[in-house]
Amino acid sequence: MSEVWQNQSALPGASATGFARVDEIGLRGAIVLRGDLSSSAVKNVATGIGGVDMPGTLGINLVEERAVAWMSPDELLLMMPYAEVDVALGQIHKTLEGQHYLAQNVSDTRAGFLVSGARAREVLAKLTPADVSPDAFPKGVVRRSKLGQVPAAFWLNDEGDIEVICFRSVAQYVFDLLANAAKAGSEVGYFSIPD
Amino acid sequence: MSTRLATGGRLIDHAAPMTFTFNGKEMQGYAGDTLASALLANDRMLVGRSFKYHRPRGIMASGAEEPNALVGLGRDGQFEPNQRATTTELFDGLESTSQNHWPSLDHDIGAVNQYLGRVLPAGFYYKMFLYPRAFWKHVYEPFIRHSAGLGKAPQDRDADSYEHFHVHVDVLVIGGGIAGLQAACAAGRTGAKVLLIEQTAHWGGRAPVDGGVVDGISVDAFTQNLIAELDAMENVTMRLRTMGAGVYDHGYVLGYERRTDHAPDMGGPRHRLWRIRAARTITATGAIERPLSFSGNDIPGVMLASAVRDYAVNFGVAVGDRTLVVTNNDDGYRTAIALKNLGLDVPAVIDARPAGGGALAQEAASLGIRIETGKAVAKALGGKRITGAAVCAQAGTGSVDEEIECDCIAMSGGWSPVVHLWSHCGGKLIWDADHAFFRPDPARPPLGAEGQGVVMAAGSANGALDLAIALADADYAGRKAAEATGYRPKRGRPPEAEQAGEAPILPVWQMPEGADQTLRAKTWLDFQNDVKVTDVQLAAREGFESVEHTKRYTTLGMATDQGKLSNINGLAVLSEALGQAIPATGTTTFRPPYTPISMGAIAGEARGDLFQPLRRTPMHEWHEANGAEWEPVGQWRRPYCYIQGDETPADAVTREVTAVRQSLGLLDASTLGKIIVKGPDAGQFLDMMYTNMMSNLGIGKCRYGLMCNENGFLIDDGVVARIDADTWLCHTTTGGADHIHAHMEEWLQTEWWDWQVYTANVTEQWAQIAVVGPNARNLLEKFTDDDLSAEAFPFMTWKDVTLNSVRARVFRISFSGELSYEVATPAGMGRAVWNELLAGAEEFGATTYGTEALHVLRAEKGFIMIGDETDGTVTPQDLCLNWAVSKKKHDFIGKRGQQRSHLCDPKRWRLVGLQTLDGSVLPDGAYAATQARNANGQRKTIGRVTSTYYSPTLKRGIAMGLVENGPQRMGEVIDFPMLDGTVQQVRIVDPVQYDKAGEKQNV
Amino acid sequence: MLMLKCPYCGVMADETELSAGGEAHLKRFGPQSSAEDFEGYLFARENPKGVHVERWRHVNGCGKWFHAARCTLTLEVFGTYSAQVTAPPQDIRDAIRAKHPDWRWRDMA
Amino acid sequence: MKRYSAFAIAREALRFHSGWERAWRSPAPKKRYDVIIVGAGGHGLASAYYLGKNFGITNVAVLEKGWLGGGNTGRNTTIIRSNYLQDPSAAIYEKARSLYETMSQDLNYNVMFSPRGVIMLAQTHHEVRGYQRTAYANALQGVETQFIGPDKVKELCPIISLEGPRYPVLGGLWQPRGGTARHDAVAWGYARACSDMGMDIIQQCEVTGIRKDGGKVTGVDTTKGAMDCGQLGLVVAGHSGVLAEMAGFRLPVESLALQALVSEPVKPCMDVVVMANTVHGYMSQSDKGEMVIGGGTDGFNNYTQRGSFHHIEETVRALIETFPMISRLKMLRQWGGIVDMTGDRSPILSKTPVEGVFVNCGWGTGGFKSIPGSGWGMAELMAKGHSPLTEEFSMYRFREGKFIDESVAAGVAH
Repeated sequence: MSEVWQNQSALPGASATGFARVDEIGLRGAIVLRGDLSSSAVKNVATGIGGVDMPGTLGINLVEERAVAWMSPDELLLMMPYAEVDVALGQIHKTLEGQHYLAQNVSDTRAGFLVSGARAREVLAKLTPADVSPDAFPKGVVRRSKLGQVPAAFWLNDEGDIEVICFRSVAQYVFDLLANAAKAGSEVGYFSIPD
Repeated sequence: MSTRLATGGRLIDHAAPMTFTFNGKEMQGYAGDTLASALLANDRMLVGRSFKYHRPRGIMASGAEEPNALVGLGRDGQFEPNQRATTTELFDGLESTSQNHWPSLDHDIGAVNQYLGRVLPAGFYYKMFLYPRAFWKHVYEPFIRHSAGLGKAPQDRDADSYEHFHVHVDVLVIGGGIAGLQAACAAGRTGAKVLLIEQTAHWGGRAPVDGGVVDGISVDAFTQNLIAELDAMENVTMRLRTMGAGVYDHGYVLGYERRTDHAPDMGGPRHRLWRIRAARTITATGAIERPLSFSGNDIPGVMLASAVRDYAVNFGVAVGDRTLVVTNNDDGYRTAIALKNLGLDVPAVIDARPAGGGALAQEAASLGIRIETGKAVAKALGGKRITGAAVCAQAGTGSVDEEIECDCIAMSGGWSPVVHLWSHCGGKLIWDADHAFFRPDPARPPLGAEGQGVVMAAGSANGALDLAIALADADYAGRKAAEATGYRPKRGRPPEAEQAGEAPILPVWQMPEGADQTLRAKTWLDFQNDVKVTDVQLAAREGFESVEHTKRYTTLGMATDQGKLSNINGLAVLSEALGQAIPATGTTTFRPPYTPISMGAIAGEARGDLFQPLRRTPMHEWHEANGAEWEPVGQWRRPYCYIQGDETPADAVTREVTAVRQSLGLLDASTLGKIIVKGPDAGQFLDMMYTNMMSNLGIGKCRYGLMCNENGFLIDDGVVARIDADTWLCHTTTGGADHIHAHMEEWLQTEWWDWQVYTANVTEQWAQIAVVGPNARNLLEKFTDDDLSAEAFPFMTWKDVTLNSVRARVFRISFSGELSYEVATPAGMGRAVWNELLAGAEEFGATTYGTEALHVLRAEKGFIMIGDETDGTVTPQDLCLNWAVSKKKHDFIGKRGQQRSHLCDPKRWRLVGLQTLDGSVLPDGAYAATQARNANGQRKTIGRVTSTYYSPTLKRGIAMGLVENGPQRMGEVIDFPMLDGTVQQVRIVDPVQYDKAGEKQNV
Repeated sequence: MLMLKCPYCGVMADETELSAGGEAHLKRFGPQSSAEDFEGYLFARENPKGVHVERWRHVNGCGKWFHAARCTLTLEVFGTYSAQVTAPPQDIRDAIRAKHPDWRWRDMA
Repeated sequence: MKRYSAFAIAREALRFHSGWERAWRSPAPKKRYDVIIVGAGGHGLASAYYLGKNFGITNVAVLEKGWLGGGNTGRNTTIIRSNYLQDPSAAIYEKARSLYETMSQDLNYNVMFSPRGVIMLAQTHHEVRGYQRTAYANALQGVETQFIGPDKVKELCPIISLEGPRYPVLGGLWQPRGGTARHDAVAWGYARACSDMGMDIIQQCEVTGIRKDGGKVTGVDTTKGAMDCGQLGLVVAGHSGVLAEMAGFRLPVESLALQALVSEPVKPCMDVVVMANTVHGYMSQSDKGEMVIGGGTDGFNNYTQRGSFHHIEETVRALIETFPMISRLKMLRQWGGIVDMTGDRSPILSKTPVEGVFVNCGWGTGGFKSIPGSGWGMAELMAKGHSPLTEEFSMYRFREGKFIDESVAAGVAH
């Protein structure tokens, strides 16, 4: 038999630089967890795996490669290193056994991009109807909306450092959108740059 | 003649000359010029031809309301027709050409139309060209079309790019004149998030031209202060060259930013469409001067008085050496005074008001300007440019007192507030008789989501023509708007301006009052569309009494300026003709955009590769690199077949089908939908979703299922696998993935919300590869030690298999009738697994195959395909799939629908196989028909083809179709009329035409 | 261009983030129902030139279905609320009746 | 009625057109009419016209709450075609198209019917099969269409981009005698002819109530007083639901916004009508030179006659992809109409639960092209109680599940 087969993210190493940078973030573990978000068991297993506090409505809490994001009243997205997903899933099944819940590995379902630069917000504002101004879209908020013609979600890792996720099949489209919107010479100069 | 003054021109830079061309002729202008001011500086009075009569046309205005000066700009991929010279900023190397004439602007054959004017009245099209019938298409219409249109149509693909930008603000201020600036300041001072947009390249609007004193300083200095203050506010954004294009529901406003029109080499997007959500919008869009209606008011050299003033003050251009001013209000005097102060000759001011004007009139008189009150222009003299004016009494019928020589007539018919944006979204107007204009009715504003008024008008756009009142009005609007969005305005007085003591306007809709037919027939209302006073009067006489009727019948206000100059004058003439007051007549509907915006800007970035998302499977690049002939399926692209060497697609399909039947083929099935359904009530839920039973499906087993809508018609099908006690995996069609998932969620959220079920669409988590053919097992066994034998892994089951250390979920199902496995691995692994399986498959002479081979394979087996055998009107029973429709279940989605009389009609068309007697391939879409005809004379049809292919396996055409109670007519031969008049004889046969026993898939 | 507040995630959603789902609070009629009831369920629709109670899905967002009361003539929105109720809650009815005192909806009191 | 002709124009020119008479009278309402038609749009006026012309019924009033032809008749994209798939649709739309051929002469009013030809582009294999199916159906229905290849498409419409790149043009369904007409003129021409037959067209007259006696209609209340009638025809498109409620029954109809737009006029560059259903847009060039553009309907019930901008955006995007040269043209004006959509997107021409009340509605996006056929069938239905043209369009078909679904062919029907 041949050697170990290689796993790939949607657009390995894809990167573009304009007035902002766009980089594909590579493989990352992700689990969709649906259940009663008010139940302590769900909270515990989610925060345990995420290594962060339970986020509120529209919230996301991150630390390094881990995060817990609120996706809907009965859905969380847990993020972690790619290799840790199976263990995490096992943990969930063990903890929530007998409860009504759904947990699926969705690590390969999505593609992720980092939009970085002082004017990163402008790149998004060209493509989404969501309000991405500093007061409406601060750190700690995850916004699910549209980017161009496809659904996407985005949040701030830090000011000037926005993470965007979309479905894997449209990774190229979304990358092209972001790269095009970030082209040098198309700055809008709308959002005041924090100093 | 029209010339550039040695000095002056507040907007131009005498130190920065620029070269441009008009109709190929090189001309000079300055930075800061508009194309219009530069043309005038070069004494170019005749700039175009009118739409209908091809009359000579000159520049009439200095802004967005210009009806005449439309030019073609640029060339090739950057050519743009119908651009207004008055809103085109000059740049070095600008190329412009005039429009709508042949052979040349100065000598235009079409100009004969103006002598036919009499036989081309309003609506003449409707009364002429009636006979003979054939002539309309072949003679009349081609002639009319040829003379129609203004600019040339672009030929090439647009060389520029465009984009959108979404913003959410508290207060949007549209218009950067003094009112807009003041309103934005008042709002900005409260801390509200403010966006201020101005369509021109300059702040301040008319005020600096018209002059005045505010808070003790010149209005010019005052506006500079406002701009400086706004600039310093963090919470305020200011954008020039950005027009408020349209106001839509729920506070949605479009801003049209012309980024590079004035600097084509600047790079970046040409236009940017701002998509603004504003809690409150202030329209400080100013006012537009009205022309006066006198004979010959369309001759080049007749211009709005304010425009004459603008060209002199802003651009240092004297439109004429001798400018006659004709007015019915005080504002006209401002032009006379401005020109006089620049040392230009003003032979007289013709003031229609018997009592004449106020303070400004006195100032003019003191400058030694001759003033004639109670007078009118009976007739403007000249052809391609003004040579003089015949003056008469306004009260009379036009008997001429004297002729005054002049080369420019500056006319002022009063002002109309720009109410377009206020009106786009339902804002209502009131007629202000004192000022003779419509202005926004503050009591009936456009309403927002909470039923509150969300738009306010400010300044002259609100009818406040006087500087002092306009400033107070704007200040109030700014504060109110901010307050409404939750900010607290500080107290403080609005700026104070000296009020000019103006005498009231005298509405003059016809000059002179009693003008006779010959004069009225040469009095223009709509300069671009050639609508005259007599046309409107004729429309009224013929019963086109609604303003909308008159507009459509005469084309008044339907030109590219959308009647900015003509509407009110036309309205007044119509009202007079109908003997009713102007408000009783009402206005036509104002529709977006305020001035035309580029289609490119509307589409934004969505062009070329970004036109629509293209969904790609993990193996997409491989297909592309290996001869895939693509077939769009929704937003996916799937390989239709793979072309090798000089194969035709048909050859390729034949090769692919044969390989699968004889040995082995691989198909990228990743696009198939995969939905996880989990929970204590999941089985019960799936029993409602599918027509057949799913709750009793054994763990580890697979079952083919059908889904219907409530109408009972088939919408999707696929294999369902039981994963564990409370988890099912539902496969859908490629197109179905998203909407079937949505369909499930809809029922769960809105009907059975008490059922304990969760779903997840995991379609994109998995790459799925169909390994199909007699050697399928042999191939997989090369990669695993797991037991894949028929006993350990029977047909219609699934199991987790380790393929070279990769955990794969393998379904033993078949859509081809062959031994077949569908191998699902995490999407990220898909490409690697695909490559390795292909490498391993070489020894079996395997091939990859596409959707067409897939279709042929399933058709040979009589398997139905959603979208081919179904079209939204077909039931499972029609397809003889009753075995998959549970009789036991008391309910499922579609069950009740299928009980309706028409759906259980025994005469329904049902699925059969079709075989042409000569073995040829039946054409797609063909119908079977009898000789009978229905009451409407249509041939009676009794069936149709749903799928038809050449079968490489059977070496003949095979087809499936729906035939009137077909299953009872096996062996019967029916007629399929062909389009060439021949008839195909076709035998009704069993849909399954290959391996009826189904042995091959069971080995 | 409508903007509706999703009652589940609180987002003021742009029309392009939503999908419309037609009349709200329809009662489903199944296999045992009469021809009239079934036809009514599938096809008879309130189509008022006035306040309309309707379904929306926050499709490009939290994915939840919700209800809205909206005037089809002014596009005024009287509120959005849970999809898991069979009639508009009292506060929504009050908001509507404040503006349209004699508003009625099918046989709903 | 003074007949219109080039000679009449020349004659009138000599006296400054002082001799033209009113195109239609504006009479005061009578106490009673044999037939009252509510709605003086194209469909209402055509229904009245054929009642008079084909059945001699001229004691007719056509009531209009606004101004005649002011609804969808004056707001559509003026496309005329009959290349429908289902027999009942093909029958009524082809009847309409054939009547358009002679309408100008029939009405002595130039409605500028221009049979320039209509192409429906096929941009996926599925669409190709769909339109081939339509071509076969049309052949048996007596509708002249043919499926043409990309080269012929390009020859007929040089400004089109065949390559796509997203959706290459694989062919198209070509109806050579489809085309356009001047929409206002259709309403004006019918109105003039109806008025000439002695019918009363009463504008600014809104129906406020419908009078019944034992399940039979007896008259209407209006803002211009009450009028008795023997029969009542409701032909009010988007407002059908409102009128039906007055009559006491409910229609399977929802009112949605449908938008359209025109570009600034340019010299002729497109001689045919092109519809691209895969990308949802269609375009033709008016005799004035404007590119006339339309797309799909908005998604929610709406009586504002305004639409949402993103639908305009989607339509323009689609057409730039199909006709790259329009990118540098400018949108002059956008507007919206209220279309009435039924459960199967096909119209209703039908008797109703109220005796004497007939309804003609649900034309959705297909209203203009069907006007004469709709009027012809409606008149026959009202005069004789049945009409082969309208038979299948009964409002009771939904109960039986007997739909007339055109969406099955391909994409949206416009």
